[in-house]
Amino acid sequence: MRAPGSDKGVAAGDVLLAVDNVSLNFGGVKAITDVSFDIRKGEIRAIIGPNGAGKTSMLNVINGFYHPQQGRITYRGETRQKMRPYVAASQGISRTFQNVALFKGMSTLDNIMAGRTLKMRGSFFWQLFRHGPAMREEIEHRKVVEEIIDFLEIQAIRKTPVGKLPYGLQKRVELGRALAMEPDLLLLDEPMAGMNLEEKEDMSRFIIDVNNQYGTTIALIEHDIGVVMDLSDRIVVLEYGRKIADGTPDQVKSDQTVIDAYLGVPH
Amino acid sequence: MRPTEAEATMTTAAPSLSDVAPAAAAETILAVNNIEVVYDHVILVLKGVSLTVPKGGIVAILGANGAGKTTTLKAISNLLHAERGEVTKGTVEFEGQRVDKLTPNDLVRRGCIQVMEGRHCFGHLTIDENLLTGAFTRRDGNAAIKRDMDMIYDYFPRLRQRKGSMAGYTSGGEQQMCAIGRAMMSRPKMILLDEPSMGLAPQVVEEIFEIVRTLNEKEGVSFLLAEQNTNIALRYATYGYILETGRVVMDGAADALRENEDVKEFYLGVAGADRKSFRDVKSYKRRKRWLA
Amino acid sequence: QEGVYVPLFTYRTGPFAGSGIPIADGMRDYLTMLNERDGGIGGVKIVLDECETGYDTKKGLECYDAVKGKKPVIVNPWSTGITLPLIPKASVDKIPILSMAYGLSASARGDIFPWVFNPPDTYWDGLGIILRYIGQQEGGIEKLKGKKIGYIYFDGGFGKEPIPLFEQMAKDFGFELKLYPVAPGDMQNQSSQWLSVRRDRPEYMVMYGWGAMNPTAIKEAAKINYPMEKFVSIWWPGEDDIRGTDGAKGFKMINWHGIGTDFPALKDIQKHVVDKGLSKANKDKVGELLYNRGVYNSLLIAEGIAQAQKITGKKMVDGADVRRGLENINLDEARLKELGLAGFTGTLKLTCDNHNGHRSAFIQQWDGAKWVKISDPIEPMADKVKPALDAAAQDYAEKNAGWPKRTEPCDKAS
Amino acid sequence: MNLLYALFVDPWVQMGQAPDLLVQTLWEGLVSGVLYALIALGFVLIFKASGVFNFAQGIMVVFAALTLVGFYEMGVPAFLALALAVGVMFLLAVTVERVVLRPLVNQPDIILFMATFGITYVLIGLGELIFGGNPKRMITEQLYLPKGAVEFKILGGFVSLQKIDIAAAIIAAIMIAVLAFFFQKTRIGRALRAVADSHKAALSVGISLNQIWAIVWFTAGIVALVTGIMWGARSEVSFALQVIALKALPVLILGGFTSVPGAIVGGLIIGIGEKLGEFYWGPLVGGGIESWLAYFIALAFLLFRPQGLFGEKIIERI
Amino acid sequence: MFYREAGQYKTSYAADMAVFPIRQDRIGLAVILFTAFVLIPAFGNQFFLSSVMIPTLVFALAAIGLNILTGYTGLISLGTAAFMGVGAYACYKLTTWFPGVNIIVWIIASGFVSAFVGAMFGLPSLRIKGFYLVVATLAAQFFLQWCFGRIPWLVNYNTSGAIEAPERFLFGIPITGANATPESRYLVVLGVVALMTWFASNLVHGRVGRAWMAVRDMDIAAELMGIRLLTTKLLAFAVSSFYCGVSGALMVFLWYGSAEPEVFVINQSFLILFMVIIGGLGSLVGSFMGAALIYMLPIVLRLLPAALGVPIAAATVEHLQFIIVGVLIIVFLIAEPHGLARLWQTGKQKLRIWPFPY
Ligand SMILES: Nc1ncnc2c1ncn2[C@@H]1O[C@H](COP(=O)(O)OP(=O)(O)OP(=O)(O)O)[C@@H](O)[C@H]1O
Ligand SMILES: Nc1ncnc2c1ncn2[C@@H]1O[C@H](COP(=O)(O)OP(=O)(O)OP(=O)(O)O)[C@@H](O)[C@H]1O
Ligand SMILES: [Mg+2]
Ligand SMILES: [Mg+2]
Repeated sequence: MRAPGSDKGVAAGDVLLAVDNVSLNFGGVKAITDVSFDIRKGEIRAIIGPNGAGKTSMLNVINGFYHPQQGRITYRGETRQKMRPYVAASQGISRTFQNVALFKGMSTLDNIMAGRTLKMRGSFFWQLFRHGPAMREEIEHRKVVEEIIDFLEIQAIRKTPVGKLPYGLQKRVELGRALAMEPDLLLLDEPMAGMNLEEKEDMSRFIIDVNNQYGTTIALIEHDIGVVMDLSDRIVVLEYGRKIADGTPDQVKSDQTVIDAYLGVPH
Repeated sequence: MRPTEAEATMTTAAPSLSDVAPAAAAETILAVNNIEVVYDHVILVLKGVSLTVPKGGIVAILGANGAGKTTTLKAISNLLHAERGEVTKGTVEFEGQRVDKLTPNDLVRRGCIQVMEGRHCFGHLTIDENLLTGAFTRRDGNAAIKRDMDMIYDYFPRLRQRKGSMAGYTSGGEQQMCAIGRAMMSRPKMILLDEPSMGLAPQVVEEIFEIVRTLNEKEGVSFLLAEQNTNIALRYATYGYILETGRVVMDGAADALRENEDVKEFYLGVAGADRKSFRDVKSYKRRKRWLA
Repeated sequence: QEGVYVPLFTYRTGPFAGSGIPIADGMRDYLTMLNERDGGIGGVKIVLDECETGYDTKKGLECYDAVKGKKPVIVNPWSTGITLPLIPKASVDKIPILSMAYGLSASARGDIFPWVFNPPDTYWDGLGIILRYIGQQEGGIEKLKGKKIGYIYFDGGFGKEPIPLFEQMAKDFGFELKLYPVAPGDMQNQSSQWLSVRRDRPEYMVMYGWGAMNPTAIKEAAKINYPMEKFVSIWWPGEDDIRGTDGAKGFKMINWHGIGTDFPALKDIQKHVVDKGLSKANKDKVGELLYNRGVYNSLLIAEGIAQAQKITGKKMVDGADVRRGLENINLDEARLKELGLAGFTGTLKLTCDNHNGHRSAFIQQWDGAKWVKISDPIEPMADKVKPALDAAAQDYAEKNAGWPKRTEPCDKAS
Repeated sequence: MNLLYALFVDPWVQMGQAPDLLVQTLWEGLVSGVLYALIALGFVLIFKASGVFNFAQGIMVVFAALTLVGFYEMGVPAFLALALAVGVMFLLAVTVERVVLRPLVNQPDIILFMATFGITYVLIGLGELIFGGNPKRMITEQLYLPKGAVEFKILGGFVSLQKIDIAAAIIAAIMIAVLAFFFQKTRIGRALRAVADSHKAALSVGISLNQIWAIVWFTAGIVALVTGIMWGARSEVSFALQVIALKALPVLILGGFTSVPGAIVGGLIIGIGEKLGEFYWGPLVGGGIESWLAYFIALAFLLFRPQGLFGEKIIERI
Repeated sequence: MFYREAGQYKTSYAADMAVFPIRQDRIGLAVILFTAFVLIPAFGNQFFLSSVMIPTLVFALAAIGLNILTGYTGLISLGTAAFMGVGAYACYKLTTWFPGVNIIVWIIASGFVSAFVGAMFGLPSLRIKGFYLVVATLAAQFFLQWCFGRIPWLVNYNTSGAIEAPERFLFGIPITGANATPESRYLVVLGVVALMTWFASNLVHGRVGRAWMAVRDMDIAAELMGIRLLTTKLLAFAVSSFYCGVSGALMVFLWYGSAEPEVFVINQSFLILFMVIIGGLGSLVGSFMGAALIYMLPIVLRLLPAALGVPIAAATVEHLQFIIVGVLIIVFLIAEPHGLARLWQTGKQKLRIWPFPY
């Protein structure tokens, strides 16, 4: 995989994505109220907060699944009122989901290959024959996918339908699918829920490696405070849809409002 | 994954860390005897699992992804049928009676209910209605049901705020609370909890386990929980079983398990006294397995 | 067993079973009677074989392929939808098709369709007869000028077939034609059509209906107080379609054969078939309109075989022989009498060119309990029908480029 | 220009000129709407309780009516025949639950849909085998259902209402009210909705699917019987009736698969819409548009409300 | 034991991505093709060819079409028969306009007409989902059927309102019309179906197929991954209708020989849907199995009593046949809800681990 972003005029440390004064409500429910924060190029940015704080909704706003009533989103210097899912995807935002959203009927390989759809250009005509250009393209992308599979150590389940995999592996496949899009910005929604320690460690390593090796910017939602504190560069804390804190792990850890609202005990 | 040398030194029999089997200590409410489970007629998942839950006890099943925790719980609550799985060997006894041929409905009536992994709230029903369906098997009148509803809302204030919204729209954590609350509404003698902590904020996790403890102490409800969060599970449970690829590989009192070096290293993540940072995990670290 | 093989396509199941069952019974019982009474035709047993089509073209074709191997001497598709695909096959497989008063009207032209027979009338003839009758009622066909005639029809091939001719006649006689199609799925749901009738107030209503469409139409007509004497149908409604319907009294339809069992042949059916328990029909259904329609159909089959035996001198005739036999059918009074069917129906003579006969038919009326014949035989409008028929036949042959010229020689009438 | 006139002006002029016909059209639309709604109601019941799209509802209507008339023709007194028919529907419900639904619990909707097709085949075969395929007359008088019509001379013409139609409307209204109440307000009703949502979760909270399904299929059987009587009285009891059951589909979709009131409102919209359409606009294209108009009406509504008028909102969350 | 891939190593991605990576499967396919192209026409009797094989193949093709839409893309359609009708009528118009052009060309071309119409009716699929989408396809079913009956231009103003397949030749041999032998018709149908199955198999195994399945399994996630829902769904509608259209043209020209609008009724749509479900959603092999089962079973049941010499009336056979087919459908579903294709796979799985039970 290439290092994304390098050719797009965004240097490390620059703001890759900024959310300004975003508000989102569903009927009476205020999911997000006037939240602003930014994500810098190359960092791991965590979003934490109690259940129902609006974290998932925030990710949904960022990649265009929810459309905020108010506020603006600036991505790679371009400011919009809202994202469109297709635009977000084609401009390098990919994600994983809180409740695994894999394509259940397909194998691991196909799931990750599906992540490459945006990169595939082959004509419909050659697809019919599965020869010539279509086959060449298929093999080329297969190589990339195999790289990801090796990276995530899921070789053994390559051909297994994902619906039958245990939860932890499904999460891993989902990460693989997101990586296949070669994202600039990777949104991870509770990637470690339902995993035991060992698997969390594996997952952490993957996240760090992705961040280090490919320079991918990561936004991470996670309830395991240990993981969040260890991995992230900066943390936003939401509560009832509002931002209550924003800063480095150390700052957030000792912030009394955060302790009251979320952590419960100092970590 | 390759087996490590450590595996070679392990005996095939499951080592028991405590000499007292839990059943001996108190009356048994649930006994699972050597069950084997097959999915789709061909996939063998449980290869002979036995466990017991004493009346009024909290027992944890621990183990990696895919070890068969969920399958064990479903085998007990008879929900396997709905997934084309079946118990091909062994028995399950609840309060001394065999229950493996009953329907889930019968089991709930007898006081054993499962909270399924992954929430499974009724998306099109409101939180309120979700809780009410939990009381489906109850016959003790609306007043009692009302009282219990209030109790659950007291346990989960977040739910009270969202009581009128359709469960499908609530956040992951809210759904988890709803699922647990719903099970409590049936006033069970025993709850099978599958991954209660998944997706919950840390202090809610603590709260839930506190609730488990309260119910256990005040109302005498027994618990069998499958949990990935070994740390907290072993703090609240009295006894634990460790499952690996469909077999019990170790069991013992919770304290004993907590002190076991292997458990410490692989499930609790404590090397010596200190917790290590997730940043320091080395990529060559491979798991030691008890059994192939 | 040995004998001439006569498959009967029937539909005792499906949405049209109501009409299919009595027809099937009538067909079967008459031929069974011949077997029982006379030992078959000309001393050869008739081997009967029912094939159930459910009025479904797919199954009909399957039936055809299934019986084809057993050398049938004739095929009765009993559905226009099944008849159409069989027409081109007939000449190739040398199996004559008898589509009695249904099917492709143009196939009346024996010179173009040597293997297809549709006596005694086409749907166009039926229309001519109905209009003549209406003309009589009004005191002359020219009195139709300025009148309004409504046409309610099954919105499929059968119901649509008369429309071009109808329109032609409307122009010729100066009446206004109103169309009320009934979709196959809406047979039992005709209120909008009859509302429109109520709005348009046509002086007469003509109906080409089938299956459940008939009773529903009669009920709906009664509902809007349409005068039943002005409601005339083609020949398909049976007693079951109308019996017990309030306000149905006065309803009229065309028919060309007798009802009841007051004919020696039908008596024989009762004696040799029904009483012996060989019939599937309920005793009281024997002799009803559609049952006798089935009998008429079988009369043609039997006569075709008999004539074939006579021409060829063979006892075991085949399809090609029976085709010739059918072209020589001549049911005159004497022959009908001989067959025990005197007065059962009008005479019928088929020839090489004329595979239909275009015979006269009469009008009968429902008196609240039974059908009553109320008119003399009425001739179809040959002058109007003939050109249309010729054009249609020509058209068919042209559109199906390579349609074979008739090569079958013509037997001189014996 | 002419076309525009015929499309947009003329129909209204006609309505104004003959208001009695308009009223009559509306009434006919109402009646067929009610009858569609009755069929749709059977679908809704089962869909709500098991998430099963019951293809067999149409044939159940025929089968129920056929049993009733069949028993009567065998010499059983009318009301005893009615009771027997109810009994048969009960038997059917229990059998279906036992033999079909129980082994197929928690399977995808489409599989259950397919299974109901199997049921349809069995019912067609059984019905014809036992009672024969020939159409039968509904025993309207014997069941003391009203006959004849009431006519009003109003609006410079007359409007005639069939008494049987009025009865159908009343019975349908009562049935729908009862069922709506049952679903929204009772314990079983709530359980039904829960089952429709997720078999697995319903099982886990101890809802007895078996019992629920038997109840619901039986209820749907009763609805089918009522429907069969009403439709049968309009024309006859024959297997052709199953074709008309298809008309319940747009009604169902328009109203929302899971809504009892939706069935009736959908029925009325479709019934009235298609009668008006056929009566006033149909002649422009040669009539017969009734066969597809209903689907387009439903489609038009769906474009604005994808879950139907009263359907549960399709939850899209991730 | 007999079915093991052990020892068969793939050395390239291309080999691994082959549709039949296992040797036994490839041999099996060769045997099937040999049987279909050589043995059956050589030894099958006329009834078998024209009333069993041709219809089954025609329906299998339609089932593949519907499977692309329903099985692969997750959009339920009840308009299959109407799209088949579009193909049939288009083919009729085309071949009567330009009788000189080979009929095979027109059969394929009519697929494009059908694809266009299908895509039109697929437009609402962006907004309407699940069972609700059925209404759009139902609208297509009834509206198109009405058009077939109502637009005389479509039938070249034939008075019968039906279309007749005129005689057409391939390599000088008649393949349509009454003079076409069952053998020649069968081979043409088989050729077209085999070729199109190959295309379908290529499609579903490649990028396009993955996009379809992604939309089926989780449309929201697919959208967030940059798969355009509308284009993907419309493409599925178009390709599906293309297959149905060709199948309809084959049906009228090489099987029925003529057709009225009533041929393309909704019951046929249902029938094909059931073939797809019974065969296995999302499986091409399943489409064949489903078509074979649903179409052949009644024929076998109907012929059985006569073959066994049981004297039983045709109508009773029909009734019993309804009951038996119904019961068998339910039995099959209970045995394997994912269809015959899955049953077959499980069977293979068992063979692989034989003689052990798991
Ligand atoms: N589509 C929607 N319709 C209605 N309410 C919604 C919708 N999406 C989210 N909400 C509400 O918005 C609030 C925030 O939800 P969100 O899923 O963002 O929470 P979260 O922070 O991800 O919580 P958790 O940690 O439990 O996953 C919740 O109260 C939820 O019920
Ligand atoms: N319906 C099913 N069909 C086939 N295999 C299944 C099915 N459900 C589970 N399995 C398999 O059974 C094994 C045990 O799964 P189970 O869900 O019991 O694990 P678990 O210990 O609960 O894991 P997790 O921690 O991920 O929840 C897994 O390998 C899984 O792939
Ligand atoms: Mg969330
Ligand atoms: Mg689990």
